[in-house]
Amino acid sequence: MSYDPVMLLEAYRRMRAIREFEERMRREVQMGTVPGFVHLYCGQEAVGVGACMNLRDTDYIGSTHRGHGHCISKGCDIGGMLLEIYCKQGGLCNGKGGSMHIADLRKGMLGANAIVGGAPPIAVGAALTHRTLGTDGVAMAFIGDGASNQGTVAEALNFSAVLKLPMIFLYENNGYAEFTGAGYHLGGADIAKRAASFGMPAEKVDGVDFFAVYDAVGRAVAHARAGKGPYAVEAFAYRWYGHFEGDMQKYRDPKEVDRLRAAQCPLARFESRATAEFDIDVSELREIDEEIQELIEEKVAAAKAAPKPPREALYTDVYGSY
Amino acid sequence: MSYDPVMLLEAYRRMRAIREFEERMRREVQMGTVPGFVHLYCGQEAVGVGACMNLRDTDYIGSTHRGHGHCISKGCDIGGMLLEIYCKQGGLCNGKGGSMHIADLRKGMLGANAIVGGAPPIAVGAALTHRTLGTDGVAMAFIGDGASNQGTVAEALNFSAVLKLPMIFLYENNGYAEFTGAGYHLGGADIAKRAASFGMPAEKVDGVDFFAVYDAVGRAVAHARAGKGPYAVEAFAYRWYGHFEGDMQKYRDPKEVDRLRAAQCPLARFESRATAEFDIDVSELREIDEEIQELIEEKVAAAKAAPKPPREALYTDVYGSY
Amino acid sequence: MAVKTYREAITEALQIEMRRDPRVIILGEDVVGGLGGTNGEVEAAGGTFGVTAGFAAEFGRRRVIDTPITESAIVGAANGAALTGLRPVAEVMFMDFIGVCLDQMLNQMAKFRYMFGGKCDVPVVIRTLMGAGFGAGPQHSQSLHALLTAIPGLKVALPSSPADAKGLLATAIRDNDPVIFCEHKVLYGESGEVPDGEYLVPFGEANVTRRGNHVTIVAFSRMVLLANAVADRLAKEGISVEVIDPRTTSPLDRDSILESVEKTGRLVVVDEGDPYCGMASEIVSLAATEALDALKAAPVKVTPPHTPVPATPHLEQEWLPSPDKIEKAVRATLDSKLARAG
Amino acid sequence: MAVKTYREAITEALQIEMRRDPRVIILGEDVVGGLGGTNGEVEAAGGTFGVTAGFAAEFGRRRVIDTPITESAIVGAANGAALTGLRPVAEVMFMDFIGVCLDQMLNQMAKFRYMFGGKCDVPVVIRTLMGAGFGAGPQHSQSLHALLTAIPGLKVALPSSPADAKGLLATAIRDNDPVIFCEHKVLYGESGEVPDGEYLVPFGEANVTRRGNHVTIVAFSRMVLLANAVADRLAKEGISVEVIDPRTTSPLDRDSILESVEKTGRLVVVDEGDPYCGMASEIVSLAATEALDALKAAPVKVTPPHTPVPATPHLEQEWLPSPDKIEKAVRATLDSKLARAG
Ligand SMILES: Cc1ncc(C[n+]2csc(CCOP(=O)(O)OP(=O)(O)O)c2C)c(N)n1
Ligand SMILES: Cc1ncc(C[n+]2csc(CCOP(=O)(O)OP(=O)(O)O)c2C)c(N)n1
Ligand SMILES: [Mg+2]
Ligand SMILES: [Mg+2]
Repeated sequence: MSYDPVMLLEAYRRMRAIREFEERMRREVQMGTVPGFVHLYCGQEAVGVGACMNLRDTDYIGSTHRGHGHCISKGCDIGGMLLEIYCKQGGLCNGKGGSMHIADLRKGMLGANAIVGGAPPIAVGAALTHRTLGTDGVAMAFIGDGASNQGTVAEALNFSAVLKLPMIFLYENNGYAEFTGAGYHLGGADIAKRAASFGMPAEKVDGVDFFAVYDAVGRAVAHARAGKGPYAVEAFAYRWYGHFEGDMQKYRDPKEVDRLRAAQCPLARFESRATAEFDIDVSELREIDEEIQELIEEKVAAAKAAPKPPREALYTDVYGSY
Repeated sequence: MSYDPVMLLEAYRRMRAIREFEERMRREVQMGTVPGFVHLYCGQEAVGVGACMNLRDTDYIGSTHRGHGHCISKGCDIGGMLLEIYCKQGGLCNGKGGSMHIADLRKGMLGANAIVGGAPPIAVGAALTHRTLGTDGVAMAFIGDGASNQGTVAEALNFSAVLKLPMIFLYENNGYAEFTGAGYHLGGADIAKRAASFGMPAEKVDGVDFFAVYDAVGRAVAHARAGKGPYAVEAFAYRWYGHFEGDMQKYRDPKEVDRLRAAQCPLARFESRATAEFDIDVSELREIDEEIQELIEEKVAAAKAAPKPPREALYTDVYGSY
Repeated sequence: MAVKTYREAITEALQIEMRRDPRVIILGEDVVGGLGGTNGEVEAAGGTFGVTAGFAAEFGRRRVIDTPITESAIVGAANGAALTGLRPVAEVMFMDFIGVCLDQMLNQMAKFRYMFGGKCDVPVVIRTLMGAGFGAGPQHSQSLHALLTAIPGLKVALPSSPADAKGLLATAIRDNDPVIFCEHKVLYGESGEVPDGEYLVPFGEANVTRRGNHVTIVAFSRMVLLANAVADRLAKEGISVEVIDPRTTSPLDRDSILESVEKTGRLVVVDEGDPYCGMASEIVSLAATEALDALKAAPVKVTPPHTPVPATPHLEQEWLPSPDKIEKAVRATLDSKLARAG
Repeated sequence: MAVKTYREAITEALQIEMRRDPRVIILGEDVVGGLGGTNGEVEAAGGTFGVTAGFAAEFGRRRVIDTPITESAIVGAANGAALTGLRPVAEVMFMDFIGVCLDQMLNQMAKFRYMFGGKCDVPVVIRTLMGAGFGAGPQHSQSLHALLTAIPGLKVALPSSPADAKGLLATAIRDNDPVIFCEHKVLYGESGEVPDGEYLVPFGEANVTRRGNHVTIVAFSRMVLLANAVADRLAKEGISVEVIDPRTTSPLDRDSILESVEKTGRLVVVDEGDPYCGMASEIVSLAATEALDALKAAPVKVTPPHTPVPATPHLEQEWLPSPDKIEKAVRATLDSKLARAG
């Protein structure tokens, strides 16, 4: 397999952006500057980016409460995201959605969703649009291990299988649903097998390995674009931090995060393989690192300084007309 | 395998009762004597009876809109059922539930249910009661092929697998969900496989064959009673009549019902095997036939003649206290 | 104009709008029917009540979509399709079934526009059947429109006549907000004059079905017919009843209601929903907060009791509002001697 | 009596009832926590907000049951368990999530007794968190109690103090009807005197938290605290405000409300639910239909606007009823010169 180096650098850029973004959010939450609850994506960067590097702006994704990584993976504007997380004017949702509801339809991002299992049926609808209009576009739903149990997910699987929709079910098995391990809450312990039972190809992949995710989702997207119906991929990658920032994580061996950081870093994995096998120079990556660091610094400062939505915003956008 | 002849005669009695009951209801609906909508069970007698002959009064079943057969299989009083279908005083639900809501908790019948997918989570709760109280009781949910797609069913499967509940999922694949064939609406075309993907044994069985159903559900019940968790059985048996009585059945080859009556009669199948292999005398069966015919005749007449619930019944039983 | 049934009027609106705009699609259980059956690929149903008969043949299976029995997926898919450029009309066969798909209404379609900062349209219509009267029992007979009216972001329409059924449905389909379109099952066979061709009835504009001066009746959906009958009956006695059919509960034509109450000073509200937190209480509350001065008598709510709908046919009739109960309520407002009345 | 937080009071009620009756079980997401984790079989949560901390150790995992994230199965299992002899207390973490499990409330638990002809009890309690104020956004901040109040067969409790939280929850658990127990997330840290030992607060009995003669405020859940503050503030001016906390919306203590309105003639209703078809409209309607004669001024509703809850913290505060808005409403009823007033 060979990879376009431009694509690889862009993939790294996005993974680094997620990492930097989330680490910064973590510190900001700890300092109390961020409103609401924030669910971090560190450790799962290769899943979102590996998946979305296969997509176009006209393809759609449905996301979860842990949506920052999906947004960045799909190319959403980082400044607009930060304005949104800080609930400021000009944010991607003009400040009324916050972290758990970031959406950007122009980028094909159908919204983070604070209802577990809320997004998969919606993504199915986006796939239906593509089929109805006769395009070769696809839609993808990100689904946590915990969310995979929700009835809405089973309905979405069956619906898209019956209608042969260009739909990809991207399971993110990060080991936990809130404070409960996937070893407890998953009857049968095999998410991919469940998807397969609805009549679609389903594979499992190491979610820490960008290349593995990229390849698997590439197969899924090709299948869907070709009109062959839905496809499922289950990616394994532990989350590094708490369910939300502030979670005490009593359910976790305290050394687990250290081990993950050391042995399961998607960026380090990417770097070693990209530099060894695909002619990417380390200096290029370091340049990206710097660029991203500056970007986040600048955009966080801008978000903090930005004006709040005006009082009238409370009443607007409930209806298009009323 | 050998079978207790007393059990076999009782099984036949119940299958014959269902057949006679439903054929009579069919004629009564055509004559316009029955209120509401009625969904007939003819053709599926061996499923309900084959399953329930494995159960005790202290075991529970959750049923569907097509519930008459399940009630009779579980031993509900036929007079009480008819009073209920005619919405009369003294009916199993005192006339306020009607055909789609017949329940009889003393017999472990948790209710017909007019919401497709409504009963499986409730049956799971009954299994939970058994587990909590430490009995060896079980619970069973009847689930149509159409209902098997509902998200609530997936949730019930997973819930009982995770908690290792004494739960049996009894799928009744009767070929149709309303006016749509199972060949269309079932992604993956394999219900049992779906159940298996949640981590439980699942088998398929010819639902026209009482002995096959009885044996398979026997294994399921033994498994559940032994504390080994849930079990699924998918039984195939076409329904002979419309979705509800009055359905024009345009989706069906008009000769299909004739073929089914001739080749797929659960009672005929039972009779030939029971008399050939298990020492049951045809005359015993004919005696039961007569007895049942008289019983239904008598109970239908009684139901028609019974008094309606009084006006005050409208306001009672909304709350235990208010 | 031609005389058509309520059912035919709905079909006509769907047909015209689908011909007009290729983005309009229909999805639901058995909206075609017969797929996967043993009679070949025939249309076996065209909707459980035949409303979309012939649609698959005319518009094709990409626009007339049979779904499995999974209402959350149906409504969710409609939501996703609406966000991405289509104008789906999804069917939730009976309104009672909102229980299995409420999230897609409450937390998704209703909130997209607001929580996405106004950056999307959500042109989705949910057609659903409300109402008691067919002995269908407690899980197939409810009128839950108030529950949906209380969800900001949703619009709710309740046509009471064939003409309104056509005109409101067309408006719903062209509207860029989510609309819950509540068809009353007992009205399906009712006939009335229906304008030909494209026909739109605006949302938020009440229809005054009877003009009168003594008492105002506000009635919803099928209850409008009962109110009209009472108005006609009382007219013979010289009692002049004004009947207002708001047609949409969200948006609600508050002005027309208040104007009428200002004029008559007497208010009866007839609704098939629960007496608590329903449209009857809402309209009474509206009058009390905005037109208290005008009230010459205590307003009266005519609703079913706070009980499920019994399957028992004679109890179901007892459960429902009736012309007699409405007449009694009207007379009560006329007989009342309000202590403070002018 | 000891001072306890609202959260502690809830824990205490659960503990006492579980000790008292082995049929009481608890089920929900992370009510234990830590199962399947990498830290051994430790209790990691005891509920997302720590309410059931220590319960698994005391009562065992057969009575304190961690479930997958499947609310329909949770509520459905509670329903089935209740029909078969247990007394389950199920948790639906946030009230907003009733969208994914409403059927088991609307069509199952609420209707069992009625549609089974009175031949069962349905002793199930659903604990759930309502309310805005934490910047949790449109899908985690709603107050949907009115929607549940309108469902016949359900009871709905909304404790506004630690003592009521304890007493109402114990009553809910011993009740043989399904109860939706709405805990306000912003009240969790509030403290108050709580009676020791077994303590029951009956359903359908309002608590008059302030006695007064000039104006009646009916307030629900956290709004009671705001109303009390306003009453105290106005008392200094000689304006005497009566504050009524119905504590349960179903059953509703109509008599206490009407008595107070008969006395004061002025009514303000404060509720955190939607203005349409909510408790505010219901109470105003109650007064207008049953006590119109007594009204000296138009009743005033103080509710959020008909919009979703914005995530934006300052807009969320603006969205919520506030003491200032309540005070303004009270003054409006006092300033009003009702044309017809005596
Ligand atoms: C319907 C619903 N139930 C429960 C919750 C509370 N909740 C939020 S995130 C979460 C865990 C989700 O786990 P998983 O799907 O594995 O996603 P992860 O957090 O691991 O990314 C829960 C229970 C919710 N938001 N919505
Ligand atoms: C939630 C819900 N959706 C739709 C319906 C309407 N409906 C009643 S029965 C039925 C078909 C059920 O098919 P299946 O589960 O195969 O059962 P069968 O009728 O074949 O016994 C449908 C769609 C319903 N009652 N409830
Ligand atoms: Mg997870
Ligand atoms: Mg079927």
